[in-house]
Amino acid sequence: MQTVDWVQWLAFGILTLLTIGSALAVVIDRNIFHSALWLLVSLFGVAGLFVMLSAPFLAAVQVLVYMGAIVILIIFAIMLTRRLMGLTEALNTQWWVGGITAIVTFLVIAFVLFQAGQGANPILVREPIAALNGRGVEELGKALVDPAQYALPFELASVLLTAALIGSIVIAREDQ
Amino acid sequence: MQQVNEWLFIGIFFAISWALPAAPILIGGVLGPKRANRLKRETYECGIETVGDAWVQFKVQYYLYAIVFLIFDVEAVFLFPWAAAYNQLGLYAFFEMLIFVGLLGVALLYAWRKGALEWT
Amino acid sequence: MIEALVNLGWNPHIATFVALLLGVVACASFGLIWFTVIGLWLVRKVAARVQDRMGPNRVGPFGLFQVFADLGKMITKEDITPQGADKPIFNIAPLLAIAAVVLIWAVMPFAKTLIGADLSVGALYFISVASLGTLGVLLAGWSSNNKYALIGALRAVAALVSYEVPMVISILVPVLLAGTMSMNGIVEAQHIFYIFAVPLSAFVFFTSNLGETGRAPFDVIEAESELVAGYNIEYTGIKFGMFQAAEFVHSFTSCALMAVLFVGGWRGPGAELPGLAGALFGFIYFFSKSMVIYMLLLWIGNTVPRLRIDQMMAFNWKFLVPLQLVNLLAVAFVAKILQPNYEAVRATAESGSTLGNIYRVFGPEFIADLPRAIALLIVNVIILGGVGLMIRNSIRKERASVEANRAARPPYLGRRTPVEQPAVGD
Amino acid sequence: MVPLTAFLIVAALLFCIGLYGALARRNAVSILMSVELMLNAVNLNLVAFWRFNTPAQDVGSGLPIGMSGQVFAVFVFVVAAAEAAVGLALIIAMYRSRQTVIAESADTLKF
Repeated sequence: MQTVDWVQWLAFGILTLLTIGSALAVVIDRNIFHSALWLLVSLFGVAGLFVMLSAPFLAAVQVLVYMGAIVILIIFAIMLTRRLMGLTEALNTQWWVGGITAIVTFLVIAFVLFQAGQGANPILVREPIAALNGRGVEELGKALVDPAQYALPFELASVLLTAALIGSIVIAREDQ
Repeated sequence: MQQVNEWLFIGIFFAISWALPAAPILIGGVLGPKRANRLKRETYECGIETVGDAWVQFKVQYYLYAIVFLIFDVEAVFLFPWAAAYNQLGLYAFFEMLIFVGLLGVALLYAWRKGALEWT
Repeated sequence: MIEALVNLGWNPHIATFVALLLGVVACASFGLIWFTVIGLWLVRKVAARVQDRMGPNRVGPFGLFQVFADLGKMITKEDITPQGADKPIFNIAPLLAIAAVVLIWAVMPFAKTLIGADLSVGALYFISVASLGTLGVLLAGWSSNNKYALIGALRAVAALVSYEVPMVISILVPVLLAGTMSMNGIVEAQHIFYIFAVPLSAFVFFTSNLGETGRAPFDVIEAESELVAGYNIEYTGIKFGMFQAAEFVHSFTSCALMAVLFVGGWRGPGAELPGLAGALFGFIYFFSKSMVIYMLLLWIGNTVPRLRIDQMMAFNWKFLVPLQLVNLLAVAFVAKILQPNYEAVRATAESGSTLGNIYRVFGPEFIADLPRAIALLIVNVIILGGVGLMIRNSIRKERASVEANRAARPPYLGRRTPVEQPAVGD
Repeated sequence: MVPLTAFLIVAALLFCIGLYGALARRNAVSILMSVELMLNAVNLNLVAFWRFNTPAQDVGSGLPIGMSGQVFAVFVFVVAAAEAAVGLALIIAMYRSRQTVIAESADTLKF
């Protein structure tokens, strides 16, 4: 059963709208708590896009780690530092420089993308992905612990996590 | 393309799962009386008048718990593909994971000894 | 079903859509309505019987329709939004709480052929979705503009996220043994129910689910005596009811998940039959297993006193998480050494010898799984023994320190801390 | 089928919105959130390229299907989590010692 093309485009459109719209709201909203909630919606949109890219594992991880953990961490930090919020201007004095930088960056990327799209090397759908159907997680697990592939970064990730945990406890704890 | 269809199912399910609770709330909004007054809308603190606003300061302890949780959540991200592929891997996978979990165990031990896990 | 509709001359795309929609509605309404009705009734009846009361007995037979009476009452109550509340977030929070629970039912395998979506990442999917419920609590507490709601929400979130950690690690054990994350795959791999092979993991999963769903003895989330009501204090009418419903459905859902992950879900004699009969058998097995676990949950909830929040956190971080980490590694080690050899056993069963006939009686997969299960059980017992020794030691130490403290302190002195009097007159 | 370019455009938009937020907002928590947006854009890019443009055979190991894109995305998750934990801890520490969360007020080391 082939999913119809327009269904895919429809899903893509909705997810893009969610992602980009709420990302804009994240940077524009003056209330920082609302900003964090918009971030949530944006992350959800990205999770949907991951599903469309046949990476369901990453989508689930996105929801679990980003929405379920990092955003909660951010909200906790907002609550801990909330005393002064809302009293100040949301934007700094150089906001227009930032805006111009962002727009120019986007234009450059878009230009490059269109150049590449018109070239003699059209970017095609890779067929083997279909063969991966449903076994992506196992392949990922194999690649992660395979000494020939990503075993070392895998262990280093553990070191990084340990360091982050110890570091943030040391920094955030009140001195007794 | 079976996979895509199943995610389509999840998508529709998502919409329905929001509509399901929204319907009674909307009905309740129509059926319920609307006679709000100032006293009724006041913050409820067992009848005692509210002092100050709700934005009280919190201790950092909550944040410490959240950090430990975040780190272990990310650890789970690595453990899941490992567990799913485990039957197809050699014994080395076990020792790699032993090192991985062992390091995080050290982190947990550190948090424990530093008192980050105490509810004070 | 899709084929049937296509044969009727429907457009295949529309047929697919209709089939999906029907499936969704069936799963969702089943999850929400059925379990609210039966589950709530059971909760009340069991609680009443434990407390030597009658429980609901007026509306409908045995008071079964009490839930509808409650629904009618709540739906006609005034919906009050407290002043200073963050209105859109205040309204979204109960929706999020329900949606997070209902979404889990999308991957619940009722029977071999009766599953909403058999995702390849099913086990991870339901954890992720369930973790969204935490956000619902946080939003409710924040948007209410009430000290108690906020403190209650923060407490609840700290407890909920903490109990998610042992739950996630305990789910890894069935995933590891089955070698897949799809819910149906995990059920199919349980030739021996995992609760017999890895009872410790099942215990950790059950306990952390008690914490995750806020059932006693971990019900600090709605500690009436400490926080008025917790995060949902400012909610009235049907919105308050939504939080209650979410909690009830979540507790039943966690029992169903336990049945799927550790007690073999729809497995049982006759469940492998093709067509409707197999689906019916599977559904009955699945449902009765969940029900038994649910009764266990109610039993515990009505008889065990509530833990203090500091005890609850210590129990999680200093007992459940280290225990389950050790357990996971031990299980992984055993599972690597004793991998079941299905092909060899199946070949013996096919050969027709006496041994093969014995194998066939029990099922070749069962025989192949047996050595691993026994070894896992032995390892579990050893770990349990070690844990028991450690607990006894720590209890002894605790008791000694309490005794020492009591001996060192003169009676009626040094107990009281001076209370700071507020300055008067400024 | 939605082509690769569409995903890349979305990722680029997301990245630039994050860039603007990181440059223009004053609150340090806002800046961190914008950085999270940028990391997400990067992840989207990685996965999109993995989906459309990975060679059928992995160069290093000769495995039939390379998972490099997804593995990289997982590591980005780790980095994002570590960054959020430490960054927010720094913000909390700054708030405790200076009673502010405005990024440019932490300028003692500037000269």
